[in-house]
Order: sequence, then C-alpha cells, then structure tokens
Amino acid sequence: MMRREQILNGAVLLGLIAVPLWAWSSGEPFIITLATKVAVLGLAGVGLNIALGTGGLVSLGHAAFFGIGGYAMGILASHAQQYVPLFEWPLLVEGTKSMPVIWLVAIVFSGLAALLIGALSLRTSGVYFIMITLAFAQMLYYFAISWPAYGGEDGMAIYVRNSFPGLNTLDPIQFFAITFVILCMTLWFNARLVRSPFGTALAAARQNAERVEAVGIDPYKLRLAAFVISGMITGLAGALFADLNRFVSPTMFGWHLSGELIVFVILGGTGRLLGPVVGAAIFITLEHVLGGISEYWQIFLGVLLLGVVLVARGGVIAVIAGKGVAHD
Amino acid sequence: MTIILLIEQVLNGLQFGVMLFLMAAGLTLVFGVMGLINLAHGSLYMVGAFAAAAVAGATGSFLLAMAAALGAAAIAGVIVEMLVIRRLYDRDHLDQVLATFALILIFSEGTRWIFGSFPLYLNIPPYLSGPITLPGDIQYPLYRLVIIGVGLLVAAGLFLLISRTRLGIRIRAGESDREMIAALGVNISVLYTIVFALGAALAGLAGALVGAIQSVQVGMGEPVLILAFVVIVIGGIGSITGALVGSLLVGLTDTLGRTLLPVLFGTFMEASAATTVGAAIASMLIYILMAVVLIFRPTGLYGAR
Amino acid sequence: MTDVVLSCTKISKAFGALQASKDVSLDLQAGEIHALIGPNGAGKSTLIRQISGAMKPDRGTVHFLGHDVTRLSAIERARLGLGRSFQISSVIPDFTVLQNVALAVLGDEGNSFHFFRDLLKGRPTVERAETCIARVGLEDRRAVRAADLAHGERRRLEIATALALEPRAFLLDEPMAGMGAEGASEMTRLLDTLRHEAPILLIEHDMDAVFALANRISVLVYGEIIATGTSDEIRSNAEVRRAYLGEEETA
Amino acid sequence: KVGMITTLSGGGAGLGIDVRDGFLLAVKQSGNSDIEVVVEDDQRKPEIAVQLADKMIQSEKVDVLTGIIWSNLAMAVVPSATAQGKFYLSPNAGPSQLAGEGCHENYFNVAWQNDNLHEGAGAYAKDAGFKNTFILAPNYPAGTDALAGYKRFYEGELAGEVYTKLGQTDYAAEIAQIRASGADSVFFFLPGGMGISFLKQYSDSGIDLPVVGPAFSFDQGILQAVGDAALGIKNTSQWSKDIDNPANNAFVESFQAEYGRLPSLYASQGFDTANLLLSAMGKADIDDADAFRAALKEADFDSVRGDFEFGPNNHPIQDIYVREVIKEGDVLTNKIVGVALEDRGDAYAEKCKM
Amino acid sequence: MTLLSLSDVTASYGAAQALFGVSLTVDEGDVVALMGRNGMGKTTTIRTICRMMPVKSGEVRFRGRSINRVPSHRVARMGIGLVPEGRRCFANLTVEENLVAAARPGDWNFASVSQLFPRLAERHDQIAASLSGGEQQMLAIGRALMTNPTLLILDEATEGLAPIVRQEIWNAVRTLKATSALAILVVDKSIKELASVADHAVIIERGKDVWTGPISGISKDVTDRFLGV
Ligand SMILES: Nc1ncnc2c1ncn2[C@@H]1O[C@H](COP(=O)(O)OP(=O)(O)OP(=O)(O)O)[C@@H](O)[C@H]1O
Ligand SMILES: Nc1ncnc2c1ncn2[C@@H]1O[C@H](COP(=O)(O)OP(=O)(O)OP(=O)(O)O)[C@@H](O)[C@H]1O
Ligand SMILES: [Mg+2]
Ligand SMILES: [Mg+2]
Repeated sequence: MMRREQILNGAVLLGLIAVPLWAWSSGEPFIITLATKVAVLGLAGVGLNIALGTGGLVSLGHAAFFGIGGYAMGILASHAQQYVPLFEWPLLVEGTKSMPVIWLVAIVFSGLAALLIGALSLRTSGVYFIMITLAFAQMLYYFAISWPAYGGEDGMAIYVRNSFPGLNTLDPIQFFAITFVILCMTLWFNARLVRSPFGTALAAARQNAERVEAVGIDPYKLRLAAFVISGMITGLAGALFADLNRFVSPTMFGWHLSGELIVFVILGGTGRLLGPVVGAAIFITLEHVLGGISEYWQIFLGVLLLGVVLVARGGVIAVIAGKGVAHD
Repeated sequence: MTIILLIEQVLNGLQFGVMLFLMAAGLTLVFGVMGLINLAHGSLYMVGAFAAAAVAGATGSFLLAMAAALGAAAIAGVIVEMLVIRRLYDRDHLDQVLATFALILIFSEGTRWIFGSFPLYLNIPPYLSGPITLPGDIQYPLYRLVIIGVGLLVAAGLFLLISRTRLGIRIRAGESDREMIAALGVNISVLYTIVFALGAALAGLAGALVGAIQSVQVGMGEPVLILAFVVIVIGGIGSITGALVGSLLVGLTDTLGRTLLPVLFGTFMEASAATTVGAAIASMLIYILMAVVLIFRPTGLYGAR
Repeated sequence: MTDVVLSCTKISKAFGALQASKDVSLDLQAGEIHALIGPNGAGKSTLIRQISGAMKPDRGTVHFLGHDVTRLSAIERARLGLGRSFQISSVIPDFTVLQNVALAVLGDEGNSFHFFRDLLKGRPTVERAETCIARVGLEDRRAVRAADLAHGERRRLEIATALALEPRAFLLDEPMAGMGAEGASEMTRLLDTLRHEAPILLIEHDMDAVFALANRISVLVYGEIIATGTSDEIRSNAEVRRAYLGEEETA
Repeated sequence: KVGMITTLSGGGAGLGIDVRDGFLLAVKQSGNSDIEVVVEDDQRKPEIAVQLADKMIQSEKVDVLTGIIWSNLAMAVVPSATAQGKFYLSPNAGPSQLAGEGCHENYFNVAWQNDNLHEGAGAYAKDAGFKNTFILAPNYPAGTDALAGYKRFYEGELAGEVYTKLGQTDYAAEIAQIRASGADSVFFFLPGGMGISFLKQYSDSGIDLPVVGPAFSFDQGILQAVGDAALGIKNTSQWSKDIDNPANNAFVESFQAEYGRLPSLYASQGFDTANLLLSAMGKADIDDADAFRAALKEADFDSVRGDFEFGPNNHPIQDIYVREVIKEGDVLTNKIVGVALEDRGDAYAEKCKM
Repeated sequence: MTLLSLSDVTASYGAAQALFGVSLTVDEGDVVALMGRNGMGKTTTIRTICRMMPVKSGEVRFRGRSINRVPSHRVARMGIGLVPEGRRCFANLTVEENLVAAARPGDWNFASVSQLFPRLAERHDQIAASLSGGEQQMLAIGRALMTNPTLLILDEATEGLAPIVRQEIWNAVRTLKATSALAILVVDKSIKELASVADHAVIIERGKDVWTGPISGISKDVTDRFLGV
C-alpha cells in the first residue's frame, strides 16, 4: 500500500513536469502558467499540511503567512523599482529585485509571524484554534486594506518579474522550473520530517497529547516548531505567487485563501505527502475547465467537492493508493 | 461627544449584539450541540432572506414572509441534513469544513440562478417602521427594538430547550457519544435532523429579520457567518449563555470602537489621519477582542474546560 | 532498602466542597511495591495525578530523588524519571505498537527535535522498544495499530510504554484492569521483577495481585490514609474490611 | 479579438453581467462579424483576473482587453496588459493612478475617473447651498478617493467625516453620529449591499436630512432592493436612462427588448465601450497600433450620454448630471434634474506624461 | 423461552475478521457468562448483538425476531440494556442527566438506582468526566438499568470497582435474577465471581464459540485450555 502511494507520488510529479513541457513545445504558455500556479499553491498547501496533516493544527489563518510572503516581495520589489530605500535609519536598506533575497526575507518574516501567532494561538485547541488563527489573518487583512503606503485594497503591481541569477524569469517555463525545484526540495524535506523523531512525536501529539507529555515531551514546543516551519513554507509560496502574478493585494490575506488551502489539503488527502499538490491540481483544473462551461460553474464545483468528501473518504490519494498511512 | 450620544451608541451596540446573537443562535445550536462545523449556516440565512423577500413581494405580508423564511430554511435544513450532513457527524472537522464549503457554493450560485444577480427588496412593514422616542429623548427605530425582543426570546427558549429538556440532554449525550446513545435506545438520527432543521430555521429567521434592514443579496451570508463564529467562539462553544454574552460583547466593542476610536486618536493626531487610523483599527477590533479572549480563556468565556 | 525514592508530604486537594486528598503523606522506597487501595472515589487517581504533576495540589510537597518537584510540570517530572500508566488506556491510536513504544524511548532519550533522522531506522531506539514489547508479551502484535488492539492488549502496551521510559519510579494506575486471569497473572510476574529496576506505586482493585505483590499497602478512604502495613496487617484490619474489602476477600 | 474579464459569479456579479450584456448588445447591433468576444469570469479576485489576462494575451491572443469592474482588479491587470502592447478599454473602473502618473497611451477609460461622480456630488452640494455636510465612505482607497473628490468641489463645513469598515452591514452607530452632528446634509459612498443597508436604516431612523451620493447606490439594478427609502434622493451620474438623444433612446429600448429589464449605468458603459471599439475598428486596422490608437482617441461614436470626448490622459470629458429617484408606476428609477458639472475631465490629467 | 440467539455469526473490523462463527443462546431469566481470553472476540460479539457493527453472516435473533437489520436504537428499545466496555459515560453530562437521558419507564428509576449506588446520588450534579473510574462504572450500570431492559449485557462491568462494590453488584445481580425475569449476558474476568451468579457459560476462542454448557461444568481442563489460568 505504501508502495502504491509512492508510485502515485512519482506519477504526479512527472505529470506536473510533463504538462508544462508539452505546453511549451506546443506554444501554450497559459498552460505553463496554470502549472506554475499548481506548483506554487501546492507548495503553500504542503506548508499547511505540516501543521494540519501531521500536527493536527487546523489553521484557518495561513493566508497570513502567504500574504506576508507576498508583501515581502511586493514591498522589496516596489522599492527597488522606484529606487527608494525601505528605510535609511538605523541602516540603509534598499529594495531588491533578486528572488533569492526576497525568498529569504519572506521566509524569515513569515517565520517570525508564525512564531508570534503560534505562541499565542497554541494555547487553544480545536475549533478555538481554527478561529484564533483566522482572527490573526483577518487583522492583517484589514490592516493591509486600510494601510495606504502599499496600495491598500488596490494592492501593488510589480510590472516586471524579479530576477534569478542565470535564468530569464519572464519566460514561463523557466519560472515554472524554479517553482518546481523549490516544490520538490520542500517535499523531500517534508518526507524526511514525517519520519524523523520530530515528525513522529508531532503526529503522536496530534492523536494523544497527554501520552506525549507522559513520556516527557512537550507538545506545545513541538507544535510551535511545526507551526513555524509550516508558516515559513507558506510564506515562501506567497512570495512566489506574488511573482507569478507580478502583483500583490490584500486578498492574499483573505480567509478565502486560507479556506482554499485547506480545501487543497483535504481534497488530496490530509497528511499525505503530495496531497496538497494533487488537491491544488484538481481544484485549479476544475476552476478553469468549469469556468468556461457555465456562468454557474461554482454549482458544479460544489457538487464535485461534495462528492469527494462523501465518497472519496480520506482524499483522492487515499482512494487511488489505499489507506496506507491513513489518518482516519 | 455628548452623554446622550454615548448612551445611544451603547444601545446601538447592544442592539447590534442581539442581532448577532440571532445569527449565531442557530450556529451554536448545531455547532456546540451536534459538534458540526456548518459553514453553510450563512447560506441558510440567505435562504431565509430570499424566501421572505419572495413571499413579501408576492403577498405583501410581512408575517407571511417571516413564516416563509422559517419554513424554507427549515426545509432546506432537513434536505441538507438528510443528504449530506448526516454522513459527516462521525468525520473530523476537516471533512465537515470541506463539505459545507461545497454547500456554500451550491447554495450561493443556486440562489443566483433562481433569483438573478441583483439584490432583492424586503422592507420593514409600515406598522414596525420609523423611530419611537425613548426616555432621555433618544430616537430609536421601533424595528430594532423588535429585533432585540425576538433575539432575547430566542435566547431564553434555546437555553431552556438545551439545559432543561430531555431532548436537550439527549442531544448533548449524542454529542459526547453517538453510538452509545443509540445503543441505549434513542433515535439519534431523527433527533439530529430536528436539531439541524431548528438551527436552520433560526438562521432563516435571522436572515429575514435582518434582511429587512440590510440588503438581500447573494453572498450576504458570508460576513455574517464569520461574525457568528467569532461570537460563539468568544462565548464558548455550546453555551447559549456564552453566545449571548459573546454577541453583546462583540456588538458593543464594534460599535463603540467605530465611534470612539477616531475621536480618541483625534486627541493626539491630525483629524483626517485620525479618522483613517481609527477606522482601520476599529475594523480589526473584534478580531483583536477574540484573540485576547482566547489567549486568556482558551475555551471562550463560558466554554467547558 | 530504606532509600526513599519518592515521597509526598501533607498533600491536600479539594474540588469545591469535596476534599479529595486530606494531608496525605506517603513514600516509596527503593525496591518495593507500595500498593494504594481504597474505595472508588477515595482519591487514589487524584493523588497519582498530583504526584505525576498532572494536577497541582492545594498544599503539600512532592519530593522525587531528593528534589522538590512540587512546582515542576508533568513533562519535567517525566523527564526526571517518573513513569506513569493511565487508568484508562492512553495510547497513540494510529501508531503501531512498535511506534508507540519507540515514542517513549524517544522521550527518554530527550531529543525529539531531530528533523532528519529516520526514527524507525535508529537501531538502539528500536532495539530498546522491542525489548520492552517482548517483556509484556506483545511481540506478535508489534506491527498492529494500537487502535486495533483488544482492550487487554492495550493495557499491556500501556505498561510497555512505561517500561521504555526506564523510569526511576513507576506510578501504575490499575494496570490489571481489563486483563484476563491469564494476563493478570503474567502481569503479576512482570511487576514482581520490575520492582528491582524501579519501585512501584501501585493502584489496583485486584486483591489477589495486591496481596501477592505489595511490600506495603496503604489504604485511602475519603482522601485520608487510614492504614498502612503489610498484606496480613491490612487483610485483618477491621476498618479496611468494612470500608473496602468486604467479607469475601478475607475468606 | 476582444477579451472581456469581468465578474460573473459571486456577490458582485450583477455589475459584470450588465457590462457584458451592454457590450454584447452593441456588438450584436453592429452586425460586425470581424469582432470576436471572449468572456471570462474573474470571481472578483485580482489574482484570477491577472491569470485570465495572461491567458487572454498568451493563449487567446486577443488584441483588446476590457470588462473589469473593480479598481483593485484593474490595478492588477491594466499596467501589465498595456505594457505588453495590448489595448485596454475600461468600462467601469477608473483608479486615480491610471489617470495620473500611471497613465498609458493604450489605456482608455470609457466610464469615468473614479472621483468624477463624487466631484459631481460635491458640486451639487455647493449649488444646493449645503453648509455642513456629514460624509462617509468605507475605509479603502476608493473610499478615501471618494471623500477627497467630494471635498474638491464642496465648499461648506464638514459636520463629520467617517470611514466605515468595508463590507459593514449595520450603520446604526454612524446614523446616530449623523443625528448628533448637527449636519444639514449627508454625502455617502457605499457601493453594493453596503449602500442598500445604509439607506434602509437611514430612512427608518427618522432623520430627514437631504442625502446625496454617486449613482452606484441608486442604479437600476440595485434601486428596487433599496425600495421607497431611496425616493427623492439626489445622486450624480454621467448617464441616465432619460437623457434625450437618439442613441440613448434606442439603447434603452433595445436593451429592454433584448434582456427584459431596464438598463443600468453599467450596461450603458458596456454599450459605449463596445461602440467606441467598433468606431475605431471602422477607421483603422488593429494591427496598426498607432492608427488604431488615434482612432480610439477620436471617440467618434454616438455615446448614449451625449457628448463624449477623451482628455489628454484618455479619460472622458463629460457632463455629470444630478438625478433624482422617482417612481414610474411600481418601478423606481431616476430622472435628471440638473447638471452638476459640465465637461468635467479629472484632477489627475496633468500628472499624466504620455 | 429463548430470548436471544446467535447462530454462526461472523463480523469484521474493516478487512480484519474478528468473529468466525459464534453461536449462543440466552433464555429468559438466564444468566449467561461469556468467557475467553483477551482479544478473543467477546466485546465484538456484544457489539453485533447491539447492532453497533454489522453482522456479516449468520443471524442474531431477539425475542424471536431477526435483528440483523434492525437499527441500534430499535434493538435497545426491544429491551436490551448495555453496559459497554470502557464505560462510555456521556462525559459532558451530569450524573443525573446521564441516567435520565435514555430512561424508559419501569421499576428502575433514579430512586432505585440511587439505592443501589448511593455514591451516584451523592454526586448527582457532577459532570461525568470528573468522576472517579469506579464511579463512572457505577454510572454506566445505572444508566443501562434505567432503560428497564429484559436483557442486560454487562461487558466487564466490574472492572475497576472496589471488592466491596463488586460484591454488591454481584449481590444485586443475584437479587435481580431471583426477583425478576431479567436475563443477563455477562463478561467478566473473575471466573470465581462469575461462577457464583451465572447459570451457563459460553467460551470464545479466536472468534468462535468453543465450549458451551452449565457453568458448573467448567472443569480445570477447560479453564486451562481456553482461559489460560
Ligand atoms: N475535576 C474534578 N472535579 C470534581 N470532582 C472531582 C474531579 N476529579 C475527581 N473528582 C472527585 O474526586 C473523587 C476522587 O476521585 P479519584 O479519581 O481520585 O478516585 P479513585 O480513588 O481513583 O477512584 P477509583 O478507584 O474509582 O478510580 C471522586 O469522588 C471524584 O468524583
Ligand atoms: N476497532 C477495532 N478495529 C480493528 N480490530 C479490532 C477493533 N476492536 C477489536 N479488534 C480486534 O478484534 C479482536 C477481538 O476483539 P474484542 O475486543 O472483541 O476482544 P475481547 O474478547 O473483548 O477482549 P478483551 O478481553 O481484551 O476485552 C481482537 O483481535 C482485536 O484486536
Ligand atoms: Mg482511579
Ligand atoms: Mg472486551
């Protein structure tokens, strides 16, 4: 059963490269954009999955980190674009259009935010946790809307994609390659993490925190670490997403986005390594295919999602690959 | 700011709170009692408002419209419960979130398909409209007083139902162990259908009542849904008292924050900056409130510990 | 034999009007099994909770291995070597028996913040876990999910987990509960050897086991210790008979 | 080939549908078979709009983009679309950046600069002799712009200036402030459901100060939902269904015949957008961008709002009317009662360096 | 008269089969002990009787009627009262609410249960979650009695009870047996105590019944083979 999931995972990743390559050779750049979107939102979902799938921390506020990542990109790039330093005191900090630097900043700041939000939110659990994470994301959302310096609700357009040494990021396929490599590296990290002592203890704390305490491990610290890692990955995805669109806006902080990330994770299979990627792929494909069919396409989307929950228990991966490492 | 205005704003805050409670009541019932996260609660609210608007448009009767709202939402609730929700009780919260999220899509776009994309008309009947004068010469809309009355009635009724009746005990027993309460001879499925329908009817009633002073349109349920969740989480899930206290707290915080913060900032800031900054913080205020409450009381004000 | 490993002094705890512990003083010496018996609701589990750190006493102190641990959390006490089993089995349902025990080994090793090492490929960890599993007789079931175990098997897993912590003292709350006659006698044998590794504070309603094992027995009634003594002393104590044993056990 | 990105699902769908219907009606009436329109739903999400724009440009290879309703979506799409050499004709949103520093020769706004209707309201307030107005708007860029636009022409005192939460539904607190402020009039900009809620609650509060606002809250699509609460209220608009010119009369009639409802402001804007495009197509080939741009700039079409021409920043110079909400039989609608501003351009044109 | 009969019942947890053909009967007024080592399928048998899990093959009859397809709550109303393994009290309800939640009219009511377990009456306002283990066990028994069943099923009902309380419960069972037609199916680990109340015994091994007969007929040989004592 485990094997089947591994084969499936391989197939999914292959598919995720094959489709844009095919699109590239047949001159369909938009398909590449879609594949990039799958990779980026899948990456955000992978981040969430560490908290949600492995750690059992249902965060309805991951948009906070996604948005922070996005704004890290937006703020740095817009300053670089206008040749205005971010601030001059106590030391001069310039904007930048270099992706690696932006990523680093996105990871650091979303990690810090996750540390703060996590430290406070993890005092609660269950539905209270869902809501308090939502609360923090909503605070940032309203802040971003009414904060005029960086565009408020209008957001910020960054006309030219940021640069990556040695690559032409404006070429869709090259930008896709960047996101895909990052996704794969994160997946590899995630796979190691799940089997590591940390991952094991985290999964144990999800199921029975009292037991974990009794063996002398502090679940709070485990969860906080998981939440921070999760936030950092989602933040990185946010920076990439902003670069994909060359645009950031407060909707990146919106609860719809948090909700969609959760949908990706469940749709693919909670706690499955590639669950979020599969979920994102299905969701985005549906969105674009159904959107062309009818003005009322969301009805069909709703019915399909409902079908998945009711019939395909444990997500699409569970249906194809069997329960295996299921968490029922 | 005069004292009279302050009193009036406090009254507005309380009134807004009761209105929130009306929205949150059905949600607490279903969520606290049956352990189900029902994101589609807002959709049932919308169904109630649309049913009321349609019936009011056809018959001109406000009371019939309210009855229609109750009925339509309850029927929608029964159908949804039997087709979907029933299969979700023993699932974890995540599956419930996804399934009811799907229901939102179906309800919203379905409603738009039937009623079109434009807001509908639903208004206060003449015998309830206009202001009356309260002591202290405060002009206050009669209809809002009616909402306060209905809200308090619903609160009392629910409280008695849950804590004092055998039905309430059984429902709560089912929340703790469904299989066991069934093995003791209680038909928990029917019970749950009834509760869900009741919760839906309350949502529908809230939608219709509130719809008369707000706009009846597709998507009207979403902001309400979030607010209602905020309310019941602050109050403590499963507690009717908590939901009431939570609503009042949120109502007061929001209303007073909106009016007082800009004034407060105005004392040390330039006026137009104060209004924007004040308004910005005011819009975050209830989330700040919720976070603070949960940090100090991780299961809400009246939640079980 | 007179080294005191664990002691509590004048512990009191009230739930509202109910005094669940009243000035309870108790100690556990190296190499012994000290049984704590008493009617249902006497406050035995409450006492264990206060000793293990899951609950704070209103008054009184707890000393463990010479440290005052009254202010330490349950986690810190577990790390000092206080192993406990729960009255109601507490396992990780989705983990296999082996994973459950390996988790405890991990807790004992005290470094759960390893992000890359594969837990189940760590030889020493797995070997230690397997020894513990074998000692409770679950070796055939090591790859079964804990959720799929029968009740009695789960009780054994609970003990295996406590063993894996290599504690300096055991707090066992009704380890025999739910075990068949066969299991109970196996468990009795196991505990008998265990006492030499670490002393045991044992709560148990299975009097056959208690009388067979205990070096000392304390009887808790309404939150107070009414008697402490050897098996024979307790068996013949009239007050204990009336409050707890009833007539048959003494026959 | 035209790519239309507009909002067809979710809460704000009514506006997008009207723009689309107005646009398609004009295309149909022209009988011009050279024009192909691809319509996509942006769900009112900027990210989706950006991706759709990419799709239209990269895969559909459209020449002209149009359709966006919301300023924030326009800000997301327009700059990069025009940077890629595409034409963008805005049928609704007109954010100030795109009128000022961010203007572009390929960007044409066929509706208004965002401030226009608010400026009209301010001008009306001045003419009507309001001395002490209470003004409110949601706290987001369009809201601050609205109040700024109003203040640009209004000359009296402000009894109060309040920013509300975006999406707010209960206005009891603001209404109490209005009552206590001693204002002699109220100006508000609350688009969509917010405006409906405000007006219903305002009329139920018993305050009867004159209210003025931009047309958005009094538009055909929304007016029935507001109900009698709106009767008699003055609002400002660049279009009204009773503007008496042949183009408009024909438009109102044919729209009603085609779709069975009265056209809205948005429908008129969609209709004008299509006609502008058609007029340019008649004069120049789209492949000759310079010629086509010049043809667009001439604005040589019969606008339903009468005179229409582009200013230096490709934004309209047009009259802003004052309308009053009236009842025609059972149906609420608007009637023009005056002109607030004549040949109004916008405040940002000089910042535009094209 | 036969009250309950199982013939060749099989059942599985997902893919894992747990019962491989269990047959047994309980007559009116009869006390039957269900015995077997840990994990042999006693609880599973009981779960199939109470319809908490589906019967894969074979038949469960109660009062002459097949209940293979009758939903759980109906079976309970036909007169089966269950004291489940692991107590399963309604944690968020008070003691009294636990008792009245499923009560049906009959001889057993709050007063008579309080008499049987005075401890429960003392703590009637306490939330079940905070009861001691033994108190919860009493509550579970009281709760089942309050449904006034004709067949009472006790799955390890004396687990964790003080010896003196256990004796009281067995005494109560003996009294019930003597004064009413209540039939009882009982699982318990103490063979000695079972012997003093049960009429018949059924021993299960690996999901099959392997020995049935009067309880007095259990020989040393049988206990050695099947019960491992
Ligand atoms: N959180 C609590 N709130 C109120 N009362 C409590 C709480 N926890 C325990 N009690 C009460 O304290 C008393 C002692 O409980 P405890 O669990 O310690 O008993 P015990 O001796 O372990 O009994 P048993 O042998 O039945 O397990 C009981 O009467 C119980 O109901
Ligand atoms: N929920 C479950 N899922 C999968 N398998 C289970 C489950 N519960 C029990 N089993 C398996 O079914 C078999 C029979 O279990 P059952 O609980 O009926 O035994 P039992 O005779 O009651 O044992 P005990 O004396 O320990 O209570 C065991 O092998 C057990 O592992
Ligand atoms: Mg206990
Ligand atoms: Mg069992």
